[in-house]
Formats: sequence, C-alpha cells, structure tokens
Amino acid sequence: MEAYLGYFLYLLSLLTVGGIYAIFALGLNVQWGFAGLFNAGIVGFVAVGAYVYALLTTAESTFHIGGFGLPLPVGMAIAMAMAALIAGLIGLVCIRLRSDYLAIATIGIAEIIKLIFKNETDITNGPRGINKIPRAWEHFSEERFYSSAPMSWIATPEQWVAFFDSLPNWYWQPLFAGTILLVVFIIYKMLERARTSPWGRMMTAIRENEPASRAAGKDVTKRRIEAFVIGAAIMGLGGALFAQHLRLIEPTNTFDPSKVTFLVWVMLIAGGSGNNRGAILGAFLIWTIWSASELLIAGMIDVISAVFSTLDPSILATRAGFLRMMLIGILMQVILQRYPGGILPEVRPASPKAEKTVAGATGETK
Amino acid sequence: MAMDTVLSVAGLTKSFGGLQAVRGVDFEVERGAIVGLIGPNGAGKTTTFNMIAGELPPTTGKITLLGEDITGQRTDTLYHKGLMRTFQLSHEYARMTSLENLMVAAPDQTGESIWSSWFANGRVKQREAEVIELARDTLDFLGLTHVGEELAGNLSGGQKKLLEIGRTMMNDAKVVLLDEPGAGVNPTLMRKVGDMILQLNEERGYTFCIIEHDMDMIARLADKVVVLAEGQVLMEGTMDEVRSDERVIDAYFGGEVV
Amino acid sequence: MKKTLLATAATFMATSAMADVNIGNPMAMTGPIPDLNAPIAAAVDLAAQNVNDQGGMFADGETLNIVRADSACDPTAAVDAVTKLINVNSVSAIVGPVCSGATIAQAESVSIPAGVVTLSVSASSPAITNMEDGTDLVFRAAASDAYQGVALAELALANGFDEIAVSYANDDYNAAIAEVFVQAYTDLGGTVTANEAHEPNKASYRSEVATIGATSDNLALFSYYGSGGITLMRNALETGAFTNFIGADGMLSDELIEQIGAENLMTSTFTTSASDDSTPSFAAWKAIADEAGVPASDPFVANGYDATFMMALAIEAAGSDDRAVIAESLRAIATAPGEVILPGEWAKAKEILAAGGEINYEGAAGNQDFDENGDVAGNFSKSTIVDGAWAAELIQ
Amino acid sequence: MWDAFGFEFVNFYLIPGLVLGCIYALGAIGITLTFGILRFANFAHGEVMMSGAYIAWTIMALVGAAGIALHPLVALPFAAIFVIGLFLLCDRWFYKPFRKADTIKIVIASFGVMLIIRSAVQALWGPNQITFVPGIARPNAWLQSVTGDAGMMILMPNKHLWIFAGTILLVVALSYLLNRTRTGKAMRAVSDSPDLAHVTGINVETVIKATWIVGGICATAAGVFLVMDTQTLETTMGFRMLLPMFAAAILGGIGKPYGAVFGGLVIGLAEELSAYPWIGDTPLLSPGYKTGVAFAIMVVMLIVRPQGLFKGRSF
Repeated sequence: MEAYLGYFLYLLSLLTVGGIYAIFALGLNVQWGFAGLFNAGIVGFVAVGAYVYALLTTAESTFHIGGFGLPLPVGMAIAMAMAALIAGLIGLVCIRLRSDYLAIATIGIAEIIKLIFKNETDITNGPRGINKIPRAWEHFSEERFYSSAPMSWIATPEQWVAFFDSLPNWYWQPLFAGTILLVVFIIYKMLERARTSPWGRMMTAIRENEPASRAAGKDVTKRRIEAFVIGAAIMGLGGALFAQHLRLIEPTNTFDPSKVTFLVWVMLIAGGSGNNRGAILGAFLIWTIWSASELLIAGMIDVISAVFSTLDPSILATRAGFLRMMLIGILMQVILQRYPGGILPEVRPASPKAEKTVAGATGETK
Repeated sequence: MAMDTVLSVAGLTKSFGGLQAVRGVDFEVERGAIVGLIGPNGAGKTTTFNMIAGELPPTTGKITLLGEDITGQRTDTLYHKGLMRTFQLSHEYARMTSLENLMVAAPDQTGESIWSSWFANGRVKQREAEVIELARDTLDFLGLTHVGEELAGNLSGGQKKLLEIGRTMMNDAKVVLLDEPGAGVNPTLMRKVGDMILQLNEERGYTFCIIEHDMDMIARLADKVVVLAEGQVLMEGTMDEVRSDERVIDAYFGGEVV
Repeated sequence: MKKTLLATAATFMATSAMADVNIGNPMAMTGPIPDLNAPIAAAVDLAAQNVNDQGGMFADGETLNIVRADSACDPTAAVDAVTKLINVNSVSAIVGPVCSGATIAQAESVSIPAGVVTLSVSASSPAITNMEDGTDLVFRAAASDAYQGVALAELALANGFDEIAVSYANDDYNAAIAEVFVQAYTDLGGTVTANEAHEPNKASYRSEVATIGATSDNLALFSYYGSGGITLMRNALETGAFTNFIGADGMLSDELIEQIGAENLMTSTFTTSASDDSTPSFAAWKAIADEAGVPASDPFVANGYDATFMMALAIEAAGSDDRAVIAESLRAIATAPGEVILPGEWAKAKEILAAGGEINYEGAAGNQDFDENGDVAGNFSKSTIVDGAWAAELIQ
Repeated sequence: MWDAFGFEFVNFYLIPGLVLGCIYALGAIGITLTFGILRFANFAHGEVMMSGAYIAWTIMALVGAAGIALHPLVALPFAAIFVIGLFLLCDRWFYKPFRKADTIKIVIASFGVMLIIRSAVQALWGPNQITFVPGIARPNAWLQSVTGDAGMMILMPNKHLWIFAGTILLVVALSYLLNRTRTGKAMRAVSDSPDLAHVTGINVETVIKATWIVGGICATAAGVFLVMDTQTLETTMGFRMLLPMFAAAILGGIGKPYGAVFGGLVIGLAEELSAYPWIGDTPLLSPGYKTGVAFAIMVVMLIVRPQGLFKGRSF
C-alpha cells in the first residue's frame, strides 16, 4: 500500500507543478495566443512574482529585507500587481517592437531583472536566495499561523497542534495541488469568457490585422499593453505559487531561461497557441514528459548497461540529463513541423448563427 | 455648398527624409458629396489619405473635420469622430468570419473592456445582440448574407472590398475615405460596388472621398474631382472639366487623349 | 510509444521488486557545475561498491543501491527529482544534493514534510544550520562556510597577508563564504582593500582583476574552478595584478594544475575540508580512491564518500531501512563513543554492529561529528603545490 | 601620463575590451546576415559557435595524439567545414520547412535547435571543462620591450595578437566577398530588399546557402578565438555569448555586416569599460552587473533606434 501512496503523491506533485506551468502557459497565451506578442522574458515576470511573494510573506529574517509575514493571499495579490506594474512599464516602451525584436528586448530585460535580484544582496539575499517561503495549507501547521487570527479564533494553539498531529504528514499535498488546480480553473474560466466576448474578438482582430483594427477604432497600442499586462499578472501569480512550491528561490538556477521561458513556450506551442485548453494540456503533458523522462532514461540506462555489459553505466548516467534536454528539443521540432497549430489548434468562438445561412454553417470555425 | 464643408485639407505637406511626397495640398469636401482623388502613380494620393486618416503625421498643414482641427490625430480617435477609411489592398481579418469582420468595427462595445466581459455579462450580451443585428443587416445590404459564416480569407477579391465598405457602415460614418475600391475587382462586382456607394450616399448621407484609377467609375460617382500630380493639386472641378484640361492631359494621361 | 511504456514499466518494476536498500542520490549532473559533480558522484558510487563488496547490508547481505537523479543545482529540478526518489523509488534516505540552494529547496519542500533524512554532500550555506523547525532530518557532511571562512581568514593572517583584495563569484556558495571570510578577516585585524562580486562564467575578467588589483598584491578568490575561477586566476596571473592567492575548496582541483600549470601556482594556497595526509582516515580514503581512480582531494569528493558511507552505516545500525529511525542512528554512528571506523572499513563496522557494539566513523573529510543542527565542524587543511601536485596540511 | 592613466587603462581595459569585441563582432556578422537575409533571429547561433570550438579541439586532440601540436588557427578551417555542414543541415531540416511560415515558427525552431546542439555537445564531450592550450599566456616580450622603450608599454599575449590578426583578415575577406563577388552582391541585395532581389532574378536559395557558409566561418572563428582567449572550453559559452552578439547586431543595424563589426567592438568595450573607475576609485558599475551592460545597450537601442547606428533594416 505504501508504494501506491507514493505513486499517488508523485501524481499530485505532477499536478502541482504541471498546474503552475499551466498558469504560466495561460499567461503566455494571453500575450502570444490572443495578442501576438512574442514575450521571451517570461522568466522575468515569474521571478518578480516569486520574489515579491517571498519577501512579503516570509517571517522576519536577517538575510533579506523584511520578511513581512503578510497573509498568503495578500502576498499573492501584490505579487500579481507588481508583475503587472513592471509589465506595464516595459509595455509602454517596448510594445511597438516587431515580433523577434520584442523577443530579444524581453529576454534582455528578464536578464536585467535577474541581475538586479542577484546583486541587490541587501534586499534579496543575492545569489543565496530566500528560503522558508510559506506554502499554502502546509504552513497553517506553523506556529505563527495558528497562533494568530483568523486561525486563533477557531481553536487554541494546543488544539491546532493536536489537530495537525493527527493528520498524516502529507495532508497538505492534495490540498495544495487542489488549490493550484482551482487557480488554473478560475484563470481558464476568466480567459475563456474574455476570449469569447467582444474583447477576444478585438484581440484576434488586432493580431490578425493591425491597420484595419486601427481604422475600426481600436487603440492598438493600449490594447497590446493591456494583453501584455494581463499575461504578466498571471505569470506573476504563477511565480508566487512557484515560490510556494519550491520554498526556496534564488536568482540564477531557479529562474533559468531555458527551464522556464523555453519550457513554457514548448508547452504553449505543443498544446496549441490561442487555445486555453491547449495551453493547459500542453503544460501538463510536457511537464509529465519532462519529469517522467528521468525515470525513463534511468530505466533505459539500466537496460542498456545490462545488454552491453562492457559499457560503463556511470558515463551514461552522468550524461542522461543532457539527453533529457535533447528530447525536449526534438519533440519541439516534431510538433512544430507535424502539428503546426499544436495538439488543440485555435478555435474561434462560434459566431452567432445567422438564421438565413444556407451553407457553411459549421458552428465552429477554425 | 462651401458653407457646409465637412472635411478640409489646407497646405498639407509630407517629406520622407529628403523626399517631398506631398507638397502643399488643399481641397475641401462638402457634406453629402462624393469627391474623387485622382492622379498618376506617385502623385501622393495615398500619402494624403494616410495623413487624413491619421496613419501618418503631416510635416506641415492642417486637416479639419466638421470644424475641428484633427491634424495628427490617431486613426482610432478619428474613427470615433466619424472618419473611416478602407484600404487599397483589402485588410480583412482572414481567420474570422465575415460576420465577425463586421462586428469588430461596431462602436461602443461594452464587451471590449475585459472587466465588463468578466463582471458585466448582462450588459455585454445586450449590446452584443444589437451588434449582431446591425452586422446581419449590413450583410444583407452588401448582399453577402450567404457568406456570413465563411472565413473572410476565403472570400473573393470583390467580396472583400464589399466587406471593407461594410465595416464603415457599422460605425455610422460621416466621412469615408475609400482607397481604390475598384482595384482587383471584376467588372460586374465593380458596378455593384459603385451602386452601393451611391446608395449609401443618397440613403444614408455618407460623404465620400475616393481614390480610384478607373476613370469610368470616378465619372459615374464623383461630383467633384481633385487631380494630384507630383504632390500638388493640379486642378479641381467636374470630371468633364478635368477631362478637357490640357494640364491634366499632359501630366496624367501622358499627352494621350482619352 | 510502446517502447516508452515498456521502459517505464521496467523502471517501476525494477524499483518495486527490489528488496534491497535504496538511497536516493540527487546530484548536479546538469546545470552550472557538472564538472565538479562528476568526481563526487564517482565517490558516492565507490562507497556503495565498498559496502556491497564487503558483505552488503544487514545479515542477509542485501545490496545497497544508489538511485541517482538530476538536481541540476536548481531548486525546481531538485524538488522534482527528490519527489520522484521519495515517492516513486521509495528510497530510505537522501544523500546529496550538491548545491545549497537545491538542498534547502528539496528539504523544505519535499524531504522534511515527508520525514526523510537528508545528508548533504557539500551544501555549505549557513542558512542550512537554522533551517529546521522542530525536526531533525537535515545533516551535512561538509562544514558550514561559517567555519571555513573563519579558518581561511586565520590562515591569511598567519601567512602574513595583512591586507587583501576579495573577489567572489556571484553564486550561492561563493558569495556566502566570501561574506564570512571578510567578516572574520576584518575582526581579526586584517584590511580588506576591495570586495567585489564577479559574474560567473564570463569570457574575461581582466577589468575586474585590474580594478581590484590596484589595491593589493594578495587576492582571496572565491569561485568554482569550473565556472570562471580558472579564467579569473589566469587573467590575474597574466596581467601580474596579484602575486599571492588564497581561496576555499571550490578552486582546489587537479584541473587547475592541468590548465594553469603547477609552476604558475607556487604562491597559491587553498583550504579545504580536512584532506589531511597525516590522518589515518584520509590515508585510508586516499588508498581506496587512488585504486578506483577517483580524484581524492578534489572539492567535496571525500565528503561524498563519507556521506554515503555514513548513511549506509546508519541504516545498518538501525537494523532496518525504515525512514523514521535513520536520523537517530546517523548521530550514533558518527559520534563517540564507539570503535573508530575508517573509510572502507565496512566489514569491520558490520561485525561490531552485529555484536551490538558502538562505532564512531572518522571520515575522509574530517571526524564528521554532527552538532545539534546536523552540522559538522570540520577540520581544514591548506593545500599548496609541492612537486607539481596539491599537497595538503592540516591547519585546524 | 602613460603610467598614471594610460598604462592601466589601455592594457587592462581597452585591449581586453577590443579582444572581446572582436569575438562578438565575428559572431554578430553571422547573426546580422541571417537576420537580414532569412529574416529571423537565430537563437542557435551561439551554440553553433560553441560546437565549432569543440570540433576544433577534437581535431587538435586527434592530431595531437599523432604527436603534432596543432595551433588552434590551423584547426580552425577544418572545424569551419563541419560547422558549415551543421548550419546547412539545420537549415535543411529545421528552418527550410518554415521559409514561408510566420517568423515566430522559425524563431522557435531555432530555440529548439539551440537546445539540441547544446545537449548533443554535452552528451558527446561530457560536461568537463577542457582547454586548447594549458598554462598562462605571458605578454609578448618583444612588443613589451619595444613599446616600453617608447614609454608606452603595451602588454599583449600572443593569443591576442592572433585574435586581432584573424579578425582583421576575416573582415577584409568578407568585405571583398560582399563588394567584389557576384554572390556577395546578391547577398547584399537580398538583405536590403528581399522582394526586389527576387524580381531581379537572384537565386534566393543560393544566397541563403552562402549566408550559412559565411556565418559558419565567422561563427567558428568566433568560437575558436573565444577559447583561445579564455583557454577554457565549456558548453554554456555559446548561450552566454548570444545576447551580447544580438546586441552587437542590433547596434550596428540588422543586415549590415560592418555595422555588426562596429557593434561588436562597442559592446565588448562597453562591457569592460563599465568596470573602469571613471569617477573616484570604485568601479563605475559593480562588476556583478557587467553582463547587464550589453543587455541594457541592446534594449535601449531597440527602443530608441531599432534600425541601428548603420541604418539597417527595421521591421
């Protein structure tokens, strides 16, 4: 039974991390899928969200500024707002750049953001990062939570201790995964509603044909910044959840562009850009492949070294990690060439059916 | 007539680097008129249009719409003031249906604010119903009802042109700038485009300013013709006057009598 | 697709069918320091091999398996890797990861909540000391920077450097130790003439070297040899900005000699967790390592061996690979009282434990006595070039 | 004067800046040509450069095993052949299918190629650092004594002299190619105006091949020069060079090879000089921010003057 519990918990962790990546992918979908903005600096917004959340919610610390111990939802809300604010500033100056210029500019800005987090040691603890970041649910079993409002209204600290002791040590895991899935669901619902509303139609119009949209009275620059900011806010929220999941963030390796920015792009392209369900599917699928490929490659090395007994398995093992990266790269190429629209290609919302329509009333059109 | 000028252009110039594309253009468009803008290639017609429509800021000069100085205002602002334009090459939204193409162009859409799309669903739906109604009527008027659900990218060149005109109808436009409505359209459909322009002019009182190379079409539609050559107004007058003017024949028709 | 499924199934079956003892070993196989990681991984394997060659685990001689995963020096990867190790591979304990950031993240996020013991090979961040709240699950076989930084400051002054310039790589390990060093050095009366971070992995450090080089002839260099340390040192030597070098274990490597040349390193001194030739435990370790072709005195290689060997001893002493009991027995086997066990002496330890005796492991990298925070004090040695190779000498 | 200000400035800031600038410049030539002619930002360029250096090392090691110590510059042309092959294969498999598609597709494809090449190199050569030539490079004694006698001592190791010479040679060869040969003129024409070039009957596919070849030679040279300078080969060096090279290409103007050379030198100098104590005794900018200098120049350039200093194409 123990083993099944293990598999269950691993599944939960796949859902947790997959869910966090789904949030990033949904944010990118607003920017790229809806508005056609090539943001290659995802990692910058994620880092802003994660750091703001971490600084606001951790307990007071000598390592970094503050540790303000704010309630978790407040930290998450401010993380979102900060990411949005920074995206707004970037948008004001960069939004008119053409696709790959915007990509290069955003990569550069994301790197500068990371450098600031890395070098402003007094504020962020520099390269050593911030740890003890509170995680939803798990941290309610921490003294500073159950001894203060609102938890202290419900029961005394002693009762809380007894209550948490009676739970298995993984009690928070399904709750945390559930919270993330709920967040994904809410964002999905909101984006779907936005997409199928006139807002989504307008965004598609701007993406499809800019001069015509201007002539149709759309303030293209403002709308693009709007999409950029909304996407960044979602990424900032994802960043806050990412920080909760990791519980330690540091600027160099946590926010490695090839593992955040690139992976999220692979997810969105694989799932289908412009399609919210595609973004979510892509995120879970690619993360599962990414995570499980380690087990897979370890298994393959066992098999290979069993068959070719002369081969030194340790050499294979030291290089297995690189094969994983290669696998993702190749997968990306295959998807790009074979499924240019992704697994779930973009579907425009059904336009209201004309009663008089004779032919071509397919309901949904691509 | 001059009392009721809706659009006037005064001393408009535009230089790109060292090149002066437009050098001092003046003309006026009266309410309810159809004005043709003609001239040889490179005469500065489209540049003038782009300046009026707010795509390009003029180097010098003044543009007045309904008595208000609109020089250098953006295209999307002018839309709300009743000035609309079409494009020489059709700018349809290829991956949206014809109906949606029209709906995009409707004004005052509550649902275009993301907040109302999330939190004011009722109002959004109400306005959306009106917009659909308007778009359907427009399709009927254009004779495009049968392709309402078709992706705009799949329409023929002429149908796309009609759609362009249809977009101007979604916003009750006061002045419409048409950039070569006849380009790349077969003669039958061209006639229909012409009919439509006349009908809009008469029934709805739209004022038109048209760039067109097809002289027959201009002759049929325009009350007044402004001839541009080398960035300047060569002359203005009725089509007959223009046709018989020596200077025009020299500059435009290259000496050949049409 | 079928092949993929088969391979996955094979892995799952392999792990669940084993009645052996499994230890999870997340290592920084990819990421910024794979080259430092490789010899440490070899040392971990060597420890497991010694155990298995000398009778294996428990009375029935079960095999000790090292289940390796990639923590990439990256919190995200480490958390994912350890989640798999604990839940899918059902390991009894974690040995590794290499980097402090990865260690803290995996411990706080996964292994502490799951109640699994972590024994880090080389995480040296001072933050680890006070990380736990009411649990006793995180240990490390490498001394905190707080110790090494102080030892290094004393050494610098003992060498007669009463003023020094400091350059550190802006990563978690080097930034931490540099901070401790500067603090201790100033407290002891030294003068720090310049203290600048440098970005790891740059093509050139000449301007950095020139900027701080004007201030002193002595350089305290904190960097990984694999991520810019060698380049910086080379630039410093080429421009002649510095004559004396001192630094911590990130720089101490045979690769430094290979790349820069022993003749250019005559005025360089680097400290490391005690790799003291004179102690019997280091001699025992060096014999084993040399035979297996593992570089015995590269950074944290000895610690890698110690960590694995101690974990095996702890499980053996506990008499079961149940996660819950390992922490306590880890303390027991590492500290006095008890018969002293040296690296490689598995059979001897097994015998004593089977007879109900107590043991005290004296590691290759120091005595490995854990304090209440699970830290080891560590001894330190300084390494200098003698006859074209590093020679270590115990200083503390 | 020389001692007080010039000696340190020239030897420790200016010359290293120029060396770095030469490397950026060579890399940026390939980027700017690809950007100008194929109209996409090739994110795999840095990795190709890195693989070129690895191949050069392998050639040196193979020949070295036969007892002949090969200078990296001798291995360079052979490595360049491999790199050109690699570029052409990438083009055939990964870029050509997207010739007519949105730019984004091909940019993302190049992202993927970047990952594939890097992990392939890591898997083949392993993660350990390797070096062309061990030891440290002392300044050229002759140059030191001659300039020292003139009162302006210049400290430059031989490797830097080689790098300067190699860069100048390549840039001269490139300018000959672009100005005097048919292919070169066609390349410039396509870069300036692809549609017009098509009309005038230029074979665009040939031009694209030529672009990869020129870019490949320059990228290999940049990679080999970089390793000659740092004497360290490791697998992430390509990506680290990529953004400064983009910055150089944008600074010089997209599609302008001379602009790229100029941009490379500016970026290289800016990075090194940012740490110079211009005001007072402390570095102008903490060296921790050194990498940020190139990014900042790039972003500012994109916003203020996207066509670059040399009036390249802005899209």
